[in-house]
Amino acid sequence: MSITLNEFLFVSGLLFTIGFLGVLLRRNTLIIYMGLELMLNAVNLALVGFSRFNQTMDGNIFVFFIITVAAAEVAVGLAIIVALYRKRQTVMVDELNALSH
Amino acid sequence: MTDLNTILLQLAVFIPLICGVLLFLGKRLEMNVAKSIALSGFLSPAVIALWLWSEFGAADKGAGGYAFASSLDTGLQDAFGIALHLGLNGIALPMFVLAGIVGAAAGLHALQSRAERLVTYLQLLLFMLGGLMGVFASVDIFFFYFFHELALIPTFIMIGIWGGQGRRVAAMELTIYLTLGAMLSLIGLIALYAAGGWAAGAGFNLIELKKQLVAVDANTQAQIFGLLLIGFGILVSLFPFHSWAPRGYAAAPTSAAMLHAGVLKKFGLYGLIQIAAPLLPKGVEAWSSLIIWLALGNLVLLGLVTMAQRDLKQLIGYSSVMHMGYCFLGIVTMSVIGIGGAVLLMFAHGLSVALMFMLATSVYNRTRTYDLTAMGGLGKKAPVLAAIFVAGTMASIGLPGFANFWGEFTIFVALWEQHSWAVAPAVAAVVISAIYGLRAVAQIFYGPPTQALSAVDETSPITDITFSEKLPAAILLVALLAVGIWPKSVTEPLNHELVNQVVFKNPVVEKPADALAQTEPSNVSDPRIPSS
Amino acid sequence: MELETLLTAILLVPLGSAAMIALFLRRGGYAAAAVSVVAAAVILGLSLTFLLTWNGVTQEVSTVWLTLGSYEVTMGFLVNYQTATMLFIVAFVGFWIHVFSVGYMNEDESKGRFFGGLSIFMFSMLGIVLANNLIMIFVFWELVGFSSYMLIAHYWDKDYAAAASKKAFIVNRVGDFGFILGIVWTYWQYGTTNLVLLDAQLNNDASTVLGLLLACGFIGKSAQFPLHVWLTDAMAGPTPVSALIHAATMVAAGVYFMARIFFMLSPETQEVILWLCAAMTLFAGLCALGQTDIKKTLAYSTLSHLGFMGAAIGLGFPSLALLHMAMHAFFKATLFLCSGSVIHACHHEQDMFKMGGLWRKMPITTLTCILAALSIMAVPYFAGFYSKDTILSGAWLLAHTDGRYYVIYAILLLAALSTALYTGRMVWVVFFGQSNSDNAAHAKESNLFMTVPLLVLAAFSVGAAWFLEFDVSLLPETVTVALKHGYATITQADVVHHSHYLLLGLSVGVMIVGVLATFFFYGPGASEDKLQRRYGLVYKILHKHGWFDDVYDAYVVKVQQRVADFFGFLDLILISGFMVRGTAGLAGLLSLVTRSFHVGSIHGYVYWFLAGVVIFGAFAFHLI
Amino acid sequence: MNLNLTPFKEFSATNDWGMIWPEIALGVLALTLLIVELFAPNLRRRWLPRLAILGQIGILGALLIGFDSFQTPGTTLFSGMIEQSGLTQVMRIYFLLGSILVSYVGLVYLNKQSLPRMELFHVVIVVSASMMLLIQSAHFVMLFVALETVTIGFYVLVGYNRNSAFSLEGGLKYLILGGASSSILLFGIVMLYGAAGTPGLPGASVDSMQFSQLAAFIQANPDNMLVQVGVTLVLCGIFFKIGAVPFQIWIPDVYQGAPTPVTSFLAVSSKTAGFIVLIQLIRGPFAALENLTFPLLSAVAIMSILFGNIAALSQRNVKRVMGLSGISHAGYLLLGVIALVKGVTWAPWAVVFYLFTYMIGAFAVFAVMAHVAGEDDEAQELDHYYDLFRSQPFLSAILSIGLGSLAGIPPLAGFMGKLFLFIAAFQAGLIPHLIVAIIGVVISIYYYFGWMREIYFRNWQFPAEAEANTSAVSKRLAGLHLGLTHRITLAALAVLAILLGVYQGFLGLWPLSF
Amino acid sequence: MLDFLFYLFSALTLLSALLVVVNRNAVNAAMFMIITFVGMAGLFLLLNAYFLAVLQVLVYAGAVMVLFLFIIMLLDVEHASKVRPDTLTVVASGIGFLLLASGVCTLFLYGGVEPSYFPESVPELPLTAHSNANPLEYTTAARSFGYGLFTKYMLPFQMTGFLLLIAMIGVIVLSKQYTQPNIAGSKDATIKR
Repeated sequence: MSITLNEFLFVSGLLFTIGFLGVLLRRNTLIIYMGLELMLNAVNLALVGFSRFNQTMDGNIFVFFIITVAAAEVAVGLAIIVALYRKRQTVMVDELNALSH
Repeated sequence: MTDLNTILLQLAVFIPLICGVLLFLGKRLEMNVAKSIALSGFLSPAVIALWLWSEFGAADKGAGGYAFASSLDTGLQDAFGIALHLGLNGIALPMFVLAGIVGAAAGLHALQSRAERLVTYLQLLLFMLGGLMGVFASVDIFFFYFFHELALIPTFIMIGIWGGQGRRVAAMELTIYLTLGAMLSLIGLIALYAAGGWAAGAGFNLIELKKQLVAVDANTQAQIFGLLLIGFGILVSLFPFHSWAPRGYAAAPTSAAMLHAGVLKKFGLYGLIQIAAPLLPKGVEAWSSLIIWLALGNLVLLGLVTMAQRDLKQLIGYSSVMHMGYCFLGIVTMSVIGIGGAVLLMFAHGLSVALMFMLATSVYNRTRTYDLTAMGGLGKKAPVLAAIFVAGTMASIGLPGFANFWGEFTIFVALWEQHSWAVAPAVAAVVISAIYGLRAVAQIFYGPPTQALSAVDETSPITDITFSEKLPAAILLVALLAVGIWPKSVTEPLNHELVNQVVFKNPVVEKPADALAQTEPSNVSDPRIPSS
Repeated sequence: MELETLLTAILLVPLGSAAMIALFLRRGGYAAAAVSVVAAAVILGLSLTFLLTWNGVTQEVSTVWLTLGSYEVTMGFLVNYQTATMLFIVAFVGFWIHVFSVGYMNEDESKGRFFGGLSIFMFSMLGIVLANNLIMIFVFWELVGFSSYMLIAHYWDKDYAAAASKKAFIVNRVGDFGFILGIVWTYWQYGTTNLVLLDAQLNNDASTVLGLLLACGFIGKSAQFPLHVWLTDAMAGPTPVSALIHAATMVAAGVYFMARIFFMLSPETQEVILWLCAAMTLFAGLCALGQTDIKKTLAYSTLSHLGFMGAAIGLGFPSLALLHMAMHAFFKATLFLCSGSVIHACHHEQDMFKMGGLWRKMPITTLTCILAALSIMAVPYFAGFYSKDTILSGAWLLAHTDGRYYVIYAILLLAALSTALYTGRMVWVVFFGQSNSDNAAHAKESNLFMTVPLLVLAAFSVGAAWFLEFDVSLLPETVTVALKHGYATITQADVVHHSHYLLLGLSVGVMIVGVLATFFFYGPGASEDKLQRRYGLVYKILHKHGWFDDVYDAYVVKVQQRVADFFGFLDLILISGFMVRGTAGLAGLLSLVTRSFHVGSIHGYVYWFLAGVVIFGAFAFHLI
Repeated sequence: MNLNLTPFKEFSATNDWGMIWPEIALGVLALTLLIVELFAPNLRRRWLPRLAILGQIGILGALLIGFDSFQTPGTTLFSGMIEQSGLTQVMRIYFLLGSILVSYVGLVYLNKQSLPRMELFHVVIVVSASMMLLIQSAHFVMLFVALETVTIGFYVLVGYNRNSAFSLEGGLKYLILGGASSSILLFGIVMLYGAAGTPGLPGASVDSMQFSQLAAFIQANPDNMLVQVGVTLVLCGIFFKIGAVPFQIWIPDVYQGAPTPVTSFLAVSSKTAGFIVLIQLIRGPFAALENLTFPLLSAVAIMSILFGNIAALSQRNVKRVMGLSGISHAGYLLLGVIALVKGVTWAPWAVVFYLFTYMIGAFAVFAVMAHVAGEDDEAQELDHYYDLFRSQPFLSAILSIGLGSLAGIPPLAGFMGKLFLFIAAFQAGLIPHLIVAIIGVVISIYYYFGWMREIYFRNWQFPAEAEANTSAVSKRLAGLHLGLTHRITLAALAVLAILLGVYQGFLGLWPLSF
Repeated sequence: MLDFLFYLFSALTLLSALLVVVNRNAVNAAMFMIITFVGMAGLFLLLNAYFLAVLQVLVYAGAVMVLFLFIIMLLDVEHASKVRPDTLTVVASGIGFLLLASGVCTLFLYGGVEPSYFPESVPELPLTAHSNANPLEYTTAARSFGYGLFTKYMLPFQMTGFLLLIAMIGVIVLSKQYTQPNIAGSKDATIKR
């Protein structure tokens, strides 16, 4: 096919950026968290692309690890968010600033 | 060569520290035991110092003219050439003795002071003393710095717990300011270490560095010396950097003020004389004019500022700051005479300022105030105190017979040889110091007793100076007089050391041949016989 | 006895007694007095043995005191005829004043301090006398100043005493300012401060400025213009102190010093000294007329006579200066002690116009006082005559080479007149007529402790100078040598010889005029100062001696202190305020800024990450 | 089907599990705790903590005894996953010591809270073990996994006090920012992987995430765009870990919210892990990139020193103060790293020494904080320490020594640490950095000694008022009684701080450059 | 054909990702998230990473997003997510987005790295018996993952176990209500500011 590695990387980079945008833009903790997931996925995409391009397995295996870690991270993160919601009845970051200054 | 004296030297440094640690058992021991431990900790350095003083002439000088030398590796010898290298040379000896004497006096004073938590007080004082002995005993410039800091920090806590009014601010300002100075000088010392060729045998060892640094070019010397000058200058309260001193001393408890103003403050000058000047002569030249101006700032401007003080402790603090100017003038000459005078004056000033701070407290205990304008007529109630105070004042304004005079006069002599113009303002400072000194005496002791004083007298009858105050005062006064009457005792080893150090100029004025042969000196007859 | 040890003993005996008193006899009272007097006696004895045994050869012994490189301070003795003279005067007068003090201070409760001070004073004075180099002179010079400070402040619960002592010390320090510079300069100029070596090195090429600098010391110590303000206040001390320090010896030390370093004074220097001192003779003499306090009167007369000595130096006759100093020591000491005895008798009443008619009550005092008065007025064949008139003749002598000296002569002559005036005034008012206060009415003659010294000193003030004309000498021979020379030179000089009677007539006439004038103007036992009543302005000027003190005080309070306060203010504002606290404040401000960054919401923080990534990324892209 | 297993064998040949026995032992200890918790619930309160601590001490002892046997620098294990050297050996001790102290602080903390006990120790131990592996890792996959283990562990620990909204909020902040930072790090790793594996390029390697091979590649073509950006992003990720500007902003909040033991864990071990990884990277793969790393690190170091110290000036909450001062310490440490970049080979030694002194000082402070703190852990104000000297002289002495060591005052350890760093920096010619460092130290005196001022200085003007607003706390402190174990532990810290300050002889067994 | 698929999938991914970010409804965001993952799975397929594609769908779309949705429903934060972000945030994040995006463009499309075509040869099968090739060389077969994980990546693989363990414990700690008799009952933290 005529698609080069660069396109894939570009897509992943853009995905990463969008994820970052989510973190920057949204005030709902859950969606910020989704943004983080997007960033991780962007990394995955780049990895797979490189792996395919470099013809080495490491990239793919790394993706495997990343997915695992991401899952664990989500679990813990959501637990924290829930526990915090129990205390404060909100998930909006700008109401979660008891710790400041 | 570890003969008895070498061990004694080490003991002089470590006994106070050990005693201080022993006192951590404070609550367990009862008061008298603690006090006696502290007493031994305070007195032994003085005794040892005096003994070593007497021994010094005979002792065989090792490398770099250091007697009683000993070296102990603390694990950094190979890596950085840092070792706990103790020893005394002609410059270090007087300061070492000074530290011992003032330490003893301050300790005795502290032992009798009715401070709350006396044990902690003595403990901190002992640490301070140990640090001071170490400063002047160490050949290794790293430990020289190390001991200084060790002595410096207790003052903060002492001011904090036992300090007087305005201590919160004063202590903080003092500590921050001095840390700035210390840090700068630390970098300066590291720069020396670097200039000595990274740990190439030299390391932080002063003797080795002297050999190594001959090669260093003038520009580098000037840079390094600039660092050291400002760093040490802050510690010695050189003119624009003095503001910490008076307020700090005003807030500090007596013994701390005695040790700090008397001895610790000389650290910077000692560093300049023992380290900076011999290693970086070109640097001194490069900075000399600035130093002179700043020193004159100390003498004249701060002299006038001192005149303006109304608070006794502030007055003494400022005057102690002011007199540092002479030492700088002595150093800047880079001649044997000037530096000798500086050391002599450091020794004398250390004793006299300690005495003055002690007496200030004695005055306060009787008048319940430091405000000079509110005092008066104490002499009637406490004649002996008055006499001692007058003696102290006379010493600090350089009356012959007290050691200070020799220091100041010698510095004048040395200064004239190179910077004649600077002598006049310097001597004017002598007049200034006389003015404020005598004014203080008159305001405190002379004249009819004030109402305030009589009021205090009614509530608690004013006694004359007690034995517990008299003893330390006597120690200091005797030392002042002894050296004042027989200055050779200090200058003889000093002279040998300085003459051996080639970097110091030794200006020779051609002495006329002994002309007593010609009969009948003309000054019996009148020369102007009219021509007619 | 070995010379060196002898001199050392002379020097150390008083120090020993002072130390003894200070350590053990603070409350010792008479014991202290005894120790001190015995010390003085020993000094006198040792000095006499020395003076009688000494062969007259200039001798010097010295030992190194302090060595730094090429620079050496030595302590040593230089003995020549000047030394002998001064030594005798100090020891002799000093001893008798000690004795007198025992009587005078008998009801003072702090004798210890007083006599200790006297001993220290003797010590330092002898140090100056014997010193062989400038530095040593300076050392003892300062000590003299200190002991006078102590003794002036003897009544230290009195404000005026406190002020006076402070003033005395500080003004002397101002003089020492020049002195120190002079010494240092001398050291670097000639490579030594040893008098003998200096003398050998300089042959009439002395530098003027240097000489003037050294002269500053003299001006301060001998209270010449402009540093004379302290002397009159110094009368706050007990009268024997005034007698010893501020009449006989200490102030004379300046003159002695000038005579000793005379070879360092270039003609220009002498010129300056001459005019300063000549002016002082007349001015002080007149001011003495403006005083009602007997001691103040004598103080001004001292100023005037120090002027005479200084003038002698300025004229170039150091030995004359020494001569007058010696004689002055005797009669001025006598006068002061008389005043002391009078004051003592009148229960510390010092106003002359409240005394009067004392001659019946205290004859010995009156007699001695009159003798001394005649001597100070330079009645022929009295001691004062030889010294003072010779100075006048000296001026006259020089006037023939240079006309300006006629002015000097005139001034000195008028000064002599003023001497006659104030002395006559004092004698008439105090001793004759009726007593003007019951203090004076109940006065009675003092005890032996005080009268014996009076008699002895009076005798000397009469006959001390006879050795110049006749061969009866009250002084040991070695003492007189240094004094003869100038007198001989001048009286033998034919200029003087021719106009001998003119000169004699002038001075004697002036004296008689003065005495009579005072008799008729004031009248014996006057109860008030006519001058004050009739010519109030003149009196006021003289009384305040030209408002010098006011100028001085104004300077101290208005100028000096304000400058000091100004700098204190600057120090507070600029350095400890702006420089130090300012920096701290800046740090605090920044800290508040940084604190405001921690908004607490995650957004605020993520943007930092963004910034970091963007900036560093840009750097990686080589954009920055 | 039977296939040729030799390739697998040679891959597994280097899987020498014995070489990582300490980590394994820690894992086993953690599991033991779990089992005890499950099957002997009644032992919980008293014995679990002791078991945890004593177990770790045992491991530490074994490690120290067998220390010399580990002196085999540069052994690559697990087919290039980890590489052991003198540095990693020393740091193993460091992390073990750290987790022991954290457990101690945790013990003190848990006694005041109603929280599950075992889990804390469990997680701490696992995290410490993975930190050990993190600093040994010579392969980015290994690095990532270890890093994530640490990070996730910290998510849990920071939010550990689920009864406190502050703790949870801190957890959330750490979670999101940590997630973002690890994504950034990851993206950088990917770029390096991709670049280094590109078949066309010179020095392209098969296993392009392995440090040594990556180093070879970067050596070959240092100004490859991907490499540059990748390295930058990786450094960004590490800056987050060590809390250097501009990735420091989360620190005060998280430190304040987290339970005190966790705060100390973050401040000491986590930071240290970041630094060691940084050193490994600088020495290994990124060695050829001085042009990139030197300016980057310099800027970060200077910013960190200034920001940390200045920001700490106006703080009253001691946990925030510790956090902000930690930033400045990161700045000082970066000086050492920069010196390493500049080719001062012994600089890592200085860094490690400083880290040790920092650990001692910081734990002395945190332990005292844990003792002084009340139930509301996040609200520890300076005022609570007012006049501590009168009520608790022992604690205040320990605290002073800790603070003095952090401030770098002789004769305490911290001073030597600073000295070595400064010497290293001077040797590398970092004069501007040093000037900034001096300014930083001087500023830091204000808040460290300001703390001591609270301890020692009775308020001269309004004692009554000062008494009033701290009466509750001071009452509690007056009642506080320290057991012998506590005293011994604290005293040990203090003695260590002094000992390291005056005598470094026993460090002779460390080679000056690992 | 493949090019078209690439554009399709990437557009799917990016657009839905953007919608995840800008969408104001949390549930919809989660839905779009799932679509993103599916799109990425497609891209994986294009890159011959079949196993990962499956994994992607299973773990992310299947597990993770379900968890998300569950939580969203549980917390019921619909009302909260209605508020639109304030302009400052929008502008700032927009600028940030543009900066990063431009960085990505310059890096991957223009100049940063030169266009590099994928090697055509894609080894389908893992090594068979008697072939001495490197077992870890790149194949598309799932078995290669196994080889790698259990030989070279053994240690990380083992660690992952611990990672999951502490994650699990963490979740328990954070969620389980803990009461202890012999300590005063846990105070409920009210926000003190």
